[in-house]
Amino acid sequence: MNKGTSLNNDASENMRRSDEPIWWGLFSAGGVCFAVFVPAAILFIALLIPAGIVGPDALRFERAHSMVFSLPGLIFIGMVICLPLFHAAHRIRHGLHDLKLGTEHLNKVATYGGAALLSVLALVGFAIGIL
Amino acid sequence: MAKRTSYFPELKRNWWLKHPYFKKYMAREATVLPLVFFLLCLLAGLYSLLQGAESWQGWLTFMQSPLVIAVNALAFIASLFHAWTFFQLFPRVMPLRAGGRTLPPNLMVLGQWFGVVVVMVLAAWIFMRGL
Amino acid sequence: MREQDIDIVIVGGGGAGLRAAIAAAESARKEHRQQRIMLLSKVYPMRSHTVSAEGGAAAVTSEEDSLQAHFDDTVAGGDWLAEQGVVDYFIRHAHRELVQMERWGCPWSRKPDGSVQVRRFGGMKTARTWFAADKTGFHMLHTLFQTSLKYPEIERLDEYFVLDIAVVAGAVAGVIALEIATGELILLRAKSVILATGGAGRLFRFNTNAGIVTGDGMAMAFRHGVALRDMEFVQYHPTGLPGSGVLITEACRGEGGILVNKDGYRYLQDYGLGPETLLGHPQNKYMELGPRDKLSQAFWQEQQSGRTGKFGDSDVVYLDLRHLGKEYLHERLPFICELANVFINVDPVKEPIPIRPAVHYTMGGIETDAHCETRIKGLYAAGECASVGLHGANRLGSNSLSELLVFGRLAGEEASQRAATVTFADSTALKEQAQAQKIRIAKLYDAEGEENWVELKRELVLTMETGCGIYREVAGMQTTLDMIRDLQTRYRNIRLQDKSRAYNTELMQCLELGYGLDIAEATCLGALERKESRGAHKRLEEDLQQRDDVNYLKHSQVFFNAEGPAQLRWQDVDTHLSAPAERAYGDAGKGIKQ
Amino acid sequence: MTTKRLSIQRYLPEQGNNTPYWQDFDIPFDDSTSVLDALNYVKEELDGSLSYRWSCRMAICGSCGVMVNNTPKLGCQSFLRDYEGPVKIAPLAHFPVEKDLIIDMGLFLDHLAAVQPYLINDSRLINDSEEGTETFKQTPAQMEKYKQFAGCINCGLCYSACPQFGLNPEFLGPAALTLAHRYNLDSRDQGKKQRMPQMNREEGVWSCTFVGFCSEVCPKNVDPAAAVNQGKVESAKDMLIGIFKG
Ligand SMILES: Cc1cc2nc3c(=O)[nH]c(=O)nc-3n(C[C@H](O)[C@H](O)[C@H](O)COP(=O)(O)OP(=O)(O)OC[C@H]3O[C@@H](n4cnc5c(N)ncnc54)[C@H](O)[C@@H]3O)c2cc1C
Ligand code: SF4
Ligand code: F3S
Ligand code: FES
Repeated sequence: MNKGTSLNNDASENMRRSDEPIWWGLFSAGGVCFAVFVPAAILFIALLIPAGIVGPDALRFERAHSMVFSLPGLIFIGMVICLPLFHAAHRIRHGLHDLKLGTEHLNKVATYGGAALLSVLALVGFAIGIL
Repeated sequence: MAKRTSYFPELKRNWWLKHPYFKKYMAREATVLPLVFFLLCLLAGLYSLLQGAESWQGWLTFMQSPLVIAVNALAFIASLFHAWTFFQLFPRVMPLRAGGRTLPPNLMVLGQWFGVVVVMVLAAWIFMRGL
Repeated sequence: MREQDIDIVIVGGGGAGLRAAIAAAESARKEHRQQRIMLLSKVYPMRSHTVSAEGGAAAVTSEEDSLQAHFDDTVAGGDWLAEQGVVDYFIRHAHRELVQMERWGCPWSRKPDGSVQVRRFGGMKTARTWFAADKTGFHMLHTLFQTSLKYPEIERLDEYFVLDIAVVAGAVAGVIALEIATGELILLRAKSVILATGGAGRLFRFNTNAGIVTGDGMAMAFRHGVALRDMEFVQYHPTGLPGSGVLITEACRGEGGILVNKDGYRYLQDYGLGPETLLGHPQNKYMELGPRDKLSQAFWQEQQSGRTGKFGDSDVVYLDLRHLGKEYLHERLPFICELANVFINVDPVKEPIPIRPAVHYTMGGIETDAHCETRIKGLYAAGECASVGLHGANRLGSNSLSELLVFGRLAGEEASQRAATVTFADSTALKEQAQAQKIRIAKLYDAEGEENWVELKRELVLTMETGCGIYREVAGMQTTLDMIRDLQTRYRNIRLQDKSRAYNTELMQCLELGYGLDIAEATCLGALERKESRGAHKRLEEDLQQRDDVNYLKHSQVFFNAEGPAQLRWQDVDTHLSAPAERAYGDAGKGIKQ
Repeated sequence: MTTKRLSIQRYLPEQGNNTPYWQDFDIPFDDSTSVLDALNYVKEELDGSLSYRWSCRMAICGSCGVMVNNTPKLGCQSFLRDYEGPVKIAPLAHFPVEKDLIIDMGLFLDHLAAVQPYLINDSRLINDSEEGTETFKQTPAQMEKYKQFAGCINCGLCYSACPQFGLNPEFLGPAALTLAHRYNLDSRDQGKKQRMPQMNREEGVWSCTFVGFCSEVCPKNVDPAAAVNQGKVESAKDMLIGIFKG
């Protein structure tokens, strides 16, 4: 029987606020970076320079060192490594759900945990370098 | 009430193979897989940079191996595909309004691509400066 | 059989039913009454036919307009067969109801300053039709449905097919319904019952109505002795799409669309609606903005003279909107553009739309008094199924959406009031009537006859179209009446192919056909006996082409007769506010007080 | 007249068929024959037991949704002329099938009702008095903001298109969330605060992964995907505000 009454709108258990806005915020920021900054990063760092199309000196040790361990370097790490990591984690987590793999909780810990771990690694690396 | 017999097929894990639209969706979600590879490359680079010139050289050589270039090329394509899909979503998620009218979505998409190009040019300038 | 006690039962989830339900709930709240309100509908409420209404809803709104003017238009539009006290009540309450709709969120189209916009409509002196683009009914129905969700006291039984009302000692006692999902019957004992089951346009082959508009409620009341009143007045809408009958709203003409025949000539000027108005300057009550009956009759004349074009097998004339321009069309008439594109592959921006008249509205219906109550105590009717007496011999476009609100509300309030003062009827008498329904359904399932409902339905809609069409003459009507009676006999010998209980849509259609046959008889009988031409009822016989106030300024009332043919009586019309005068449009109507 | 083969998924549990099966029919058709016309032909000429819903046959009542070749469509608005080869017709996906092409819409309606889809405004109901017949003011620009989202006919096609609803029927789904957003955007409404808790849930806006197919199949161009995802922005804002307010 269909009743026209609305569902229970109390702040009961099933009305719990999702923590998703946090992950979605990181996902979106990471998505923008993935779309805007990452293509250029891949193009130069992983394609043109290794393939020798752009001068082999572009990533000389000293040059790379000074470029990375600097304020712009930190920004680079944030925008091209950390945020995209969370973007990827979010999509992988939902992808696992889409493929009905794992459990909600486990997937969350694994993906966001992984992204957090790698981000910390990157930042620690940066810290070591700059000191 | 008489018992109602209904048939409720559960969605199978391979649901996304059943419609071209869903395949495209999965492709979009999968763009993060090569991205993760590229991000791991960067992390490896960061740590080899910390370990000195020799190890850095080793990383550069690693980046030159054809397989790595191939996967990163995939990552590059993935990043552009991602950008293409992501830019279309943006005006729908955050429609910008000016003078009582919503800004035409195409204009916003175009603006975002313009951003990508600017970043490319900027990257070219950074990497090739003084070469 | 499940049984429940419900104070107020509302049959029908269209505009009238929903408005009644909300009014009943409001009314009960105000008076601190604990009442159970149950709305039953054979489709989910938002699927009801009100959803298809396009053009708009009328109410006196602007400074230049007056209640008197709306009154005069409605009475003249109905060719003086409207109950004038009822019309008076209606015009006084219409505006309030439309404002109420706005307050519930209905997205009426607006002027730049944020106030509500009105548009022109046929037969109305001034622009007074509120609209929500060209999906007025859609927005109204969804607003009402969604608003009804706010009231926990409104319970619903969606997809329940009401089979009959129960009457004990001259008062309504409940309803018996079939749960479509299971095929089970349910008996609702009730203190008040409101019928809001919509019109009966599906009696005709070519119509603008949804498949569910089969007049069930009319037949139920009819079988219990309530008169069906003024059933001979069936409105043909001049602009339906050929083939499907899908409606192209009158608002097209309100916005300035013109009608031309196959030679590109604006033929309406030859039918007392001229002189020709300037392109892009529509003028109320002239040419294309004449009333629907006149326009449909003009089509028929053109067709007889061979000046109509062809679209597929249909004779058509053309509705030209091109001069309005793409932008305006897409803003004001987006749905029309979509419909023409999808259904006949015509882009109104570039080509004229081929159209032809189609049955659209049932002016007559369940006879009620001015308070929506029928001659069965506690049984109310509102909306298109009712004949409260508003439309007379011809309804003006955009009056009926307002009617749903004004009289839906009144019925709801009255029903709530009554439910507070009476007790439930004795349930043994009720159970007997419920049992009779059970047997009726069981018989249908078991019947091994050789008739098939599809065949009967086809014959019915065809004969109604030929016999009771835009123009009528005695021989045709007599043939149709005989045919209907023959069909009624054959109906008793029907057989179902689908024997399942759950979602037996074939059973549903069979039942609807059964109801339809009764109403068809009333319609045809009324038409046959009304030996004059008035409003939508147009006789072809030489001596019957004029209105005859001496003999027929009267409502027809048709009564059911279980033993034999239905009976017709005549009833006086309330004309205490405006004496019958000539009904004229175009320049001819200029000097006349209307 | 040429004919077309229609494969219709039948489900007749009362006849002892507890799983659906396919049945073929050959239908005469021309340029104007819709899928709904074809179903009506089957019912009237070939097999009276075929069950499906329909009413307005003009794409506005929302009752005739079916899967046509695996894509959710309104039967009355899809034409046989547009399909090459045989046409496969099945009940809308992701809903329990009751009989043939008829699905159980109950959950859909519950979801709609859950978001309080009506105007919430403190100002006194004019229902109470004869006077005070004033409308709210709303400029065309203010209306423009929600107008598109108010065009939903509750056909449910978007639910059949949305794999997230398929995976989790608790997900409020595109149409319900669109309706919530429609009222939140209405300049006359003050009920956003009451609606947000539903949207903030995991099964509110947050189950959507922007598959976007919902908008692709929507027969009324409502763009539910946009509404749901704008709802995410609102929900995120709501969380931030909650944090600042403590
Ligand atoms: C295409 C079209 C356009 C129109 N445009 C306009 C316009 O612009 N302006 C205007 O003023 N008017 C217009 N009209 C007329 C107006 O829309 C109708 O008169 C009005 O909507 C009827 O509303 P209702 O509530 O009486 O009935 P409906 O909306 O038809 O509702 C009837 C209800 O009764 C239920 N019902 C019926 N039988 C049973 C049963 N046996 N058991 C259970 N439930 C049952 C149905 O399920 C339904 O819910 C238009 C009509 C059409 C056809
Ligand atoms: S949003 Fe579109 S597809 Fe979904 S129910 Fe509404 S009209 Fe149908
Ligand atoms: S398809 Fe589903 S996942 Fe979101 S964008 Fe539409 S609701
Ligand atoms: S029959 Fe109403 S939408 Fe198709």
